[in-house]
Amino acid sequence: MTEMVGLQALVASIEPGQSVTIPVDRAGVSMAATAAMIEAGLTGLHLVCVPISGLQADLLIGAGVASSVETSAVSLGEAGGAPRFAAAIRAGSIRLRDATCPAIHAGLLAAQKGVPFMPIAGIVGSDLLEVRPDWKVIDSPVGEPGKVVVVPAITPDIALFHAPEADRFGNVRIGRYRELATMAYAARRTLVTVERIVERDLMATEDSAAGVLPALYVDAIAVAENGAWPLPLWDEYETDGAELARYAAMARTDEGFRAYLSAFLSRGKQVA
Amino acid sequence: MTEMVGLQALVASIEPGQSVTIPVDRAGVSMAATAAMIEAGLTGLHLVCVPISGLQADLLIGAGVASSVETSAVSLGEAGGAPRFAAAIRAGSIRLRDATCPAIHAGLLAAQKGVPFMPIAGIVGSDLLEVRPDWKVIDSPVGEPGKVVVVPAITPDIALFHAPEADRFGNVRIGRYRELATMAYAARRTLVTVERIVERDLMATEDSAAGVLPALYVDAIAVAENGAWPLPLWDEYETDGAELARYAAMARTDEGFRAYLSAFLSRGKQVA
Amino acid sequence: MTMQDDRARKELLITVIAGLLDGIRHVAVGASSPIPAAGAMLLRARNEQQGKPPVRISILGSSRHNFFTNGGVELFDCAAQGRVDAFFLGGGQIDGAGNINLVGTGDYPRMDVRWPGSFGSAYLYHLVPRVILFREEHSPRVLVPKVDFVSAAATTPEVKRRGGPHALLTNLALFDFDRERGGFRLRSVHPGYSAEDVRDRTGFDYAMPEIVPPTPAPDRTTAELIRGQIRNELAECYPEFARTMAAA
Amino acid sequence: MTMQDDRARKELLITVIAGLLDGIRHVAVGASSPIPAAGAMLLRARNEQQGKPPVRISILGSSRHNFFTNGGVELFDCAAQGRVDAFFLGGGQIDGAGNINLVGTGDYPRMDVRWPGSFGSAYLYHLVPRVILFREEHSPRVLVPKVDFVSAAATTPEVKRRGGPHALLTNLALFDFDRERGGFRLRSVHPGYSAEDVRDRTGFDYAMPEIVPPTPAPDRTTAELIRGQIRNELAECYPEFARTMAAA
Repeated sequence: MTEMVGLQALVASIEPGQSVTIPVDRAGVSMAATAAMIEAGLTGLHLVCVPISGLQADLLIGAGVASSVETSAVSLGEAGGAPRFAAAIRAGSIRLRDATCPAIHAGLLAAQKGVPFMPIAGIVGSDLLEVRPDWKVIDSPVGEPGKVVVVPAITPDIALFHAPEADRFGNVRIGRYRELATMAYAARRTLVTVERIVERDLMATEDSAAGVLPALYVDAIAVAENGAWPLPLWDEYETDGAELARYAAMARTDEGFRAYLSAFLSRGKQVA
Repeated sequence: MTEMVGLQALVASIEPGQSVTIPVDRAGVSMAATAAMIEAGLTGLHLVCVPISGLQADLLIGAGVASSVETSAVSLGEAGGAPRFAAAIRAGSIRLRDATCPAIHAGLLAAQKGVPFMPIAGIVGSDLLEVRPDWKVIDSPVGEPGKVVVVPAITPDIALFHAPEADRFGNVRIGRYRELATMAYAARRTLVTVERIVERDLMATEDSAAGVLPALYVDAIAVAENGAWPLPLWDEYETDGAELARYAAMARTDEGFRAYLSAFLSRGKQVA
Repeated sequence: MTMQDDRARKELLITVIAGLLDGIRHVAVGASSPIPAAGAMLLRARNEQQGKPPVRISILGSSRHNFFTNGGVELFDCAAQGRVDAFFLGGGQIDGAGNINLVGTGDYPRMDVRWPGSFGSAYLYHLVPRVILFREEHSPRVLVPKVDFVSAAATTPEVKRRGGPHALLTNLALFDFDRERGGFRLRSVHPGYSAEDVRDRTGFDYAMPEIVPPTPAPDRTTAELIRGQIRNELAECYPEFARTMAAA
Repeated sequence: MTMQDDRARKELLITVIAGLLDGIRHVAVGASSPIPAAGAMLLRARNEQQGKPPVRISILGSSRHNFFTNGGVELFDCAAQGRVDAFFLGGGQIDGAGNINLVGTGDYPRMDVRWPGSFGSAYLYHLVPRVILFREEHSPRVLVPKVDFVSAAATTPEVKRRGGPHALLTNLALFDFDRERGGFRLRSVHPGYSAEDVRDRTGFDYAMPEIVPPTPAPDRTTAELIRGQIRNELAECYPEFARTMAAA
């Protein structure tokens, strides 16, 4: 059953070295838990970005929490490239598994279905096949002869995201962001931060239930108001573009990044 | 773009010999279109039941509309076995592709993903592998050595179902019955009957959009009030158990079935 | 069978099922399986009373007792993820190796008797750790030496699997399934029947203890729970069945 | 470049893109691609005016212009189903064989310059019939003989595919892509530039006609449509960009 916990307790259940899957910026990123993870001094995490990441991955890489990343891109979007990601690549200080968006979805889907691999269209001819020896090209075992790429299942230890609301049974409202459900299905444990806990049962009507990740898949929930900031949360708030630009500018240097991080963390503490 | 048409026009776009995928009883069966298909004298259809069927398949088999069926079961549920299905099996008058529920979902998923096949857990040891030579057992190309069953993609010509409502843009409310979306993704064309057309935009809010099949996948919609009767429609009406029991009793003989069918079709005409 | 006998039979089966489910966290039950559902509800009620971990019951096809939001495939995915601990399967035929047949008798495809089909059995038998074979009729035509069609195989040494048969419960007896040996072992015989009755009416071979104990009837607390809380809970999903459970 | 020149440049690109999209029914556009989006909107507006089939534009990451309800994977599934007719890709490097590089320059993995990553390119290039390569910078560092890393390959005779490059549009010129030959052919050069400018600033070889025509500038009706209806439509999703499109 789903536990209702504080933010510290939520991230305390993540162990060094575990794999953590996180969503794309617009789908509900738990920046509140990101701050708590950095604060807790977690190390050696392997991030699985669904299918790309921005500020969250850049902060976790820069702060030394993540030492390994599977992603189709890391970018701050309109604010430009991801500076700590690029620096870590140059320094060779992270292990990168370059991917392409649908391959990450496919890997999680394999875990959701309990199969060792998932076939995927396209990709043939890409150098990604050179740098991802875990991806294979096979002859299709059915139908017309032809080559098909297969990717292995991705079973993250943890799925972590932020959503507008959960009910007291542990059901979480995810709207159309069904990748959040895919992440939870695939992961061993799912941790969620939310803006608020609502009194009504989110599963009560067919319409509201359609946009819900059932409690069955949710291990723990912590309330974190404004918990995606400075990233957006659908139906709630927009991207804080000025803050992202400020980050992009400061994080160009390691010192600037440290200064940003320190302010970011103390802001988190004041809020909590 | 989605066309709004009458029931006759809706089924007139189905050609003899095409494959038609239909949902399980509780997920929104278009009995109205079923009557119209029988009325139109369609023949040679291949049904793909997602993942099982009841009255709909039994009627289409008994009326000679369907000559081939892929299904994990045909049953009238509490009303007992499916009499025309059983009679057709005994007579050898339909071609049956016996399946197991998740294999039908997997075949449609392969079509949704544009891949020739989908791996699936379990099944090994079942005689289904003997009677389905199109299902293969392969050595997993990734991870630990082991056998995995793969099933070919199922790309139906038509997906056909009934839903409570559509908006005037062609978006259809499917609630939690996401197999209806899977059917539409996989099929070349999707035909839907609905209880009513609503004036509001079903995609307008995140909550209502979460339970919507977008117009992008919907080729034509016809209004058919009470269009799932005597099967149930979620949030709208329950199974008419007495009618199902009446069918089960009458359809034991070919004459009884003809009598039932004649009354069923004239009822449909009165309603339309 | 008198109505009172029939009620006693159902209460016994419900009690046995609750015992077979002990320790599970999530059980899925078919839409037309009131006795398995009642057994699961009995376990849930007991765990609540005793402060033990909660039990989640998914009743397929019910919208009220439906914890799923991803359509009909979610039960199967959920089982593949290891999130379904127990499930019930029946079978037109069940053989001594634990294989089940939901397809029919005679030669495929134009079979002498055709049943609805395999449903999800070929898949779930591999994936759900505790599959309880539940078939009320205990006769040589159901419990056969070898099924005519294997809808789902009980043991498959050629692949790794977490799922398979856990027990077989009928109107006469309870058998355990031994996955190593790939066969059943008689655990107990229900009140009113003897080990010889079971032998006579079982078409397959099975192991048995030297002394076959009787299946324990529900104690008074359990019977009261079934006749009260469980019957009320059942009435929501299985109104017809709940009526047959009313005191005679 | 003056503001007026910049507006003319944008209007030209928008007009060319509308032409390249002619005949499509569904085009997907990235969240930060205002010029491609404007080109698609121009086609949609024209088709409406001329009673031609409607054009559906999916703007990724927008909730208002989002026709999808199945999460981030739906665009990719939709493309695999053949329901996306056109898409835009850029590239830190684009080579003469039409291959694109979104990963970086130098030796992988510790590259000299690292870009964000391949996004969905390796997949969509195979599946979307009309992929328009759109990169405003036209220079030898972008248009290279051979990319350092193939994020997505333009032609792969070893597999069947419906997708691939259709054209390459830059600030200087428009190229068609010949899938048989696996290379580009210069179609036209934008006003203000010559075929020699294009030759000088292109790092790869390409075919060209004997006489290279100028890219037609938008006619008056088109320019008015862009400055009116299209600018208003753009303002919803790309407010910053719409401001730069205002009359100088």
